[in-house]
Amino acid sequence: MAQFMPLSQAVAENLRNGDVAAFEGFTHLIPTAAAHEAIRQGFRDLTLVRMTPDVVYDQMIGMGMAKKVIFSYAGNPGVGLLRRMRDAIENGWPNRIEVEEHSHAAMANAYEAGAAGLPCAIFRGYRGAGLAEVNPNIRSIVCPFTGEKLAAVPSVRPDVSFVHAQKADRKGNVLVEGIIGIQKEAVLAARRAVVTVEEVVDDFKGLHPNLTILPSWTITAISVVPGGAHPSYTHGYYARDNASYIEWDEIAADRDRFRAWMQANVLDASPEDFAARVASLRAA
Amino acid sequence: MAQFMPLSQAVAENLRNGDVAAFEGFTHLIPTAAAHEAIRQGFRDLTLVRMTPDVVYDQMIGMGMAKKVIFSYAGNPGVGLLRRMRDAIENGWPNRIEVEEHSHAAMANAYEAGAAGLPCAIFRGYRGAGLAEVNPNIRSIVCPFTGEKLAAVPSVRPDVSFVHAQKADRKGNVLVEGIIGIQKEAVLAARRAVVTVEEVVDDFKGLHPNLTILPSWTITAISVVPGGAHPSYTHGYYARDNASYIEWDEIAADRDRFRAWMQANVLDASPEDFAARVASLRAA
Amino acid sequence: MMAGTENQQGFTPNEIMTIAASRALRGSDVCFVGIGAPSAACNVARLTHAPDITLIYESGTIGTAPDVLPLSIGDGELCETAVTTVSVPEMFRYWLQGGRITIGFLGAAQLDRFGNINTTVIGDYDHPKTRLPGGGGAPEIATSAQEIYITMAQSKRGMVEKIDFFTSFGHGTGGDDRAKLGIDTKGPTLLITDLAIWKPDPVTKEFTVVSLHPGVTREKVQETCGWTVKFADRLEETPAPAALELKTLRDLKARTDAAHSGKAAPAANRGSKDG
Amino acid sequence: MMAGTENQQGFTPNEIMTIAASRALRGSDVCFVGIGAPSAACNVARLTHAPDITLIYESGTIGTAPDVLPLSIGDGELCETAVTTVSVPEMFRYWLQGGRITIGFLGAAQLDRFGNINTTVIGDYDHPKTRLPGGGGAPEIATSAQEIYITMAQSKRGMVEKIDFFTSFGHGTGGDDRAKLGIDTKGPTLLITDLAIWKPDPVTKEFTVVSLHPGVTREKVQETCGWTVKFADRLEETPAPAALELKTLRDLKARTDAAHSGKAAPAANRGSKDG
Repeated sequence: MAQFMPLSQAVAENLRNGDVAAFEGFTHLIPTAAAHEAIRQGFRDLTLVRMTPDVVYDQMIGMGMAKKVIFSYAGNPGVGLLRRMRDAIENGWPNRIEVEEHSHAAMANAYEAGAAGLPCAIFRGYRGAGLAEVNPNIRSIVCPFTGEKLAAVPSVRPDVSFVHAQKADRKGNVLVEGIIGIQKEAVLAARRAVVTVEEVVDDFKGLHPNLTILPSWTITAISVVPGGAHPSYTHGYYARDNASYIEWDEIAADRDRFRAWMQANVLDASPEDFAARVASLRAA
Repeated sequence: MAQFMPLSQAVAENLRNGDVAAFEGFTHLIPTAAAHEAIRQGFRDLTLVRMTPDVVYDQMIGMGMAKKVIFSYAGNPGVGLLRRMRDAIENGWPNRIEVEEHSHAAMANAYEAGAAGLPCAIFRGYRGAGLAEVNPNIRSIVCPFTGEKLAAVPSVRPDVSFVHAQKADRKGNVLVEGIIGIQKEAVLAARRAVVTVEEVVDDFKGLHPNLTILPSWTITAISVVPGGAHPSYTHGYYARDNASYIEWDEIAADRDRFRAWMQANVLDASPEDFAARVASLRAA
Repeated sequence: MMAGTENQQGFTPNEIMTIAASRALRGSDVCFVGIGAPSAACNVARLTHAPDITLIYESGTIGTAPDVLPLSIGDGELCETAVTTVSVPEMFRYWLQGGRITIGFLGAAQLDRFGNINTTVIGDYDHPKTRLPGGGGAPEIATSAQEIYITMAQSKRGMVEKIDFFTSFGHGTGGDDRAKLGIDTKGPTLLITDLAIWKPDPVTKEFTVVSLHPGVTREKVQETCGWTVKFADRLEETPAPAALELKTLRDLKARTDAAHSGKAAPAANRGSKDG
Repeated sequence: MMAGTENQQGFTPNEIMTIAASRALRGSDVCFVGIGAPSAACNVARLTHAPDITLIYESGTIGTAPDVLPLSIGDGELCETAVTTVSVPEMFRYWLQGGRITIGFLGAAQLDRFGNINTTVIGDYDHPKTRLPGGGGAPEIATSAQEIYITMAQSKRGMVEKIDFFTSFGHGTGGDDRAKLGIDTKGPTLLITDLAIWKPDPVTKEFTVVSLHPGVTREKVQETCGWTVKFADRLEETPAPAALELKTLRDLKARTDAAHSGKAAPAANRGSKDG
């Protein structure tokens, strides 16, 4: 049954050094506030899983928290490359990181299989693709009916997943809507799940029956953090801060500028600061 | 792109003798009107696929249309057995039928794999189960990462699927809501898909973005048949006719009574008759 | 049939069976519910001592709280009152196979002493004497739910030495048969009949009577069972239904009968009729 | 960069590339759209000759009709205007792998003459000179979409004799390499650059220039390409952008620039804010 608690407590109780951790969100609903709290608490040796390790993983990698990254697209969406992640891979700064690279189809299937309690996922993929040669976790099975060779990848089963969502009700059920991405699978595949939400409402009465709702008993902790997805967005609450994504390209280009920005905007900040960051992005 | 047409035409153009056909609906939204139209048109040698071959398959089997049934639960929900299907299996009346029997988990996964374009589905199932010994389409694969043996079944890819849904918009997009069952997978897994709907609305503007909508280009034909799921129900339109399910148990108990009922209520009837059958079941 | 006959103590065998099953459930349980006695038991638990219990029906309805018992596992009432309603593939993949069900309820046409269940055929599979509905969700409920509770009315036809078909696996031939097949869930841990409460022996896994319902004798249990019954050394008596339990169950059944006999109006619409 | 410079004829190389790509699309197409030129081309097609075209972005948005071009594949505008928005696993399983995409658009950091694409690394995979974003959806788009259209600005760095990494498979070493791998989709059937339109030779599958954009010479195409370019016997000239095409593209870009430079207000809510 989900417990409501401050984000600092939720992160402290559910993330550990050495964990396999997923901070998921497919462009929409990225759990930035949770990632920043993890940065403030200084966790180390994390295996960071994410289909699209964008700005928040660039920040966590740049702060030296990652031992390994499992991913399928490492870009700043619509802007360019991830300069801190590049620096770690190309130059070992601030530390070398291990890379396990997949395609989106593989990662999506791997999360799905994790949520489904399976050890692996099968799909028609990686045909002629170079990743199959460099990633030993890309294997295959043979269909016992047609003889077709299908790709197989291990399921993703994080120790802990962090996601951001629109809202919770008082019982701790959580609603995710809009571009729902891989949020549900990330929560159900994980041993522990921490959800940040924009707000808490009394109940979900009157909601359409087929919406994506995570029952309270699938979630470990819920923290209310208005604006907690910034510079990503929360459908129905505030828009994507595209200017921040563009700006990040410059900040991350230089190690010192990156460190200074992290000090001012993350280490010396708190979850409460997110509300102000999205104030001008809210619908009139 | 879906074409709107009368049900008689939709069935005539999309069902053929010898087809693998699915009339799907998990208790809710059963495409009874489409099944009755198929009975009137007298198709033969069908392989009928369905998780829960309830009253409509009892009727089609009793009318001698089935060569084979692929299923996972052959009961009259909440009432008892399917007496016409039993008569065919136990006594070969009106003809012997071949049976390919699975569990719900297997059928659900098989439809899912069909929609996903895969030749087979894998899942953790059939452990210690007798079906694995009598159904040669229950096989296994070994997880290439953990060595675990997992069950494998061939995907379901019907020649044609029939489903019932709440409504279409003028472009032919279709909304399914409530207990959505396996409807989406049945449509996406099939070569051709025929959908009966309660009504057509101008557009779907204002609908929540995450509802189950089948785009027009995934559907072959749409026919407007108010009440077309009776004695099953359509969430938001009319309730389940539980009395009819209970009554069916008596009708199907006797071959002559069954034939007489089919003559009066199916062979001598038309899709237009369904509206009156649900009139008293509609919300006040 | 005896199940409908009220005994001297003011409750029927079916009622004590249902109420005994409801008592075995806790508020933290996530139950995969079948139609009939399991559905009644789960809802009595929800309406009495376990208001926070989570009820899941295989039609995709999660966290339902029906006011009347469903006739089918896909009645509209289940969807109307659910926390959320998912597709059937998702139900079997994420929720059952994902290991999220604590208690799976199963019934049986034939049951053996090790909790193996047949609901497929009486007689030979290829030439059955009686073709039963088949397994539905049961083969995977039996192995994916953390524990299995079985409810059934006792009879020599139903409780047999050897079942005709292994629809769903209980404890096999007993002992550690489940572990040998790589199954890491507990399997049948409780059998509640109209006469008694049974639990598997910790070692042999044979179902053993641990509690007789009020007024039931050892002889009556044996007469209605096709195998030689083992009784626990310390045999208890099942507490009679409390007034609240009985009233809750009977009110539920009365509401259910009223709703299913007439042509009930559909529940309030939560869909997109006006969209 | 030349892409932004308007030439004497009143349009930029990037504009003719985008418009030429838009012309290749039909109303019956179901396009898996990437960000950048593909997104612009698909939306110009939708706003001009192919209003019924279906645009799908891998974030799960199906049948979108954005008023401004998205900066990311998951912009809110895509969801707001979509027929439906599904989960990412469903997108890759039912819609891409399910064979429902007619045209997949891909870009390339490095491209070879057989349509093989690298967006993963420059240099060695384990010790890269430049770590690029990686494949994302591309490895499966390349093999599951019925046809692949590639758009890119020409350069000797980008169009190379040998790519450093096979992110997504085109025609391999040419000929029937796809069939040999059991791939039954067509692969790259069109390459549209800022200078020319290329199609694979029917037998060798080597990309061959079939049409030069207005004012472009064979020499210019060769100068900006890292392999020896083959030209079709009958070399055509790409028709210059029509006024409507150019206006549609420029209006779209202007709306996009306005929306992304400022802090745009969120689009109208279709969620459950008040639920």
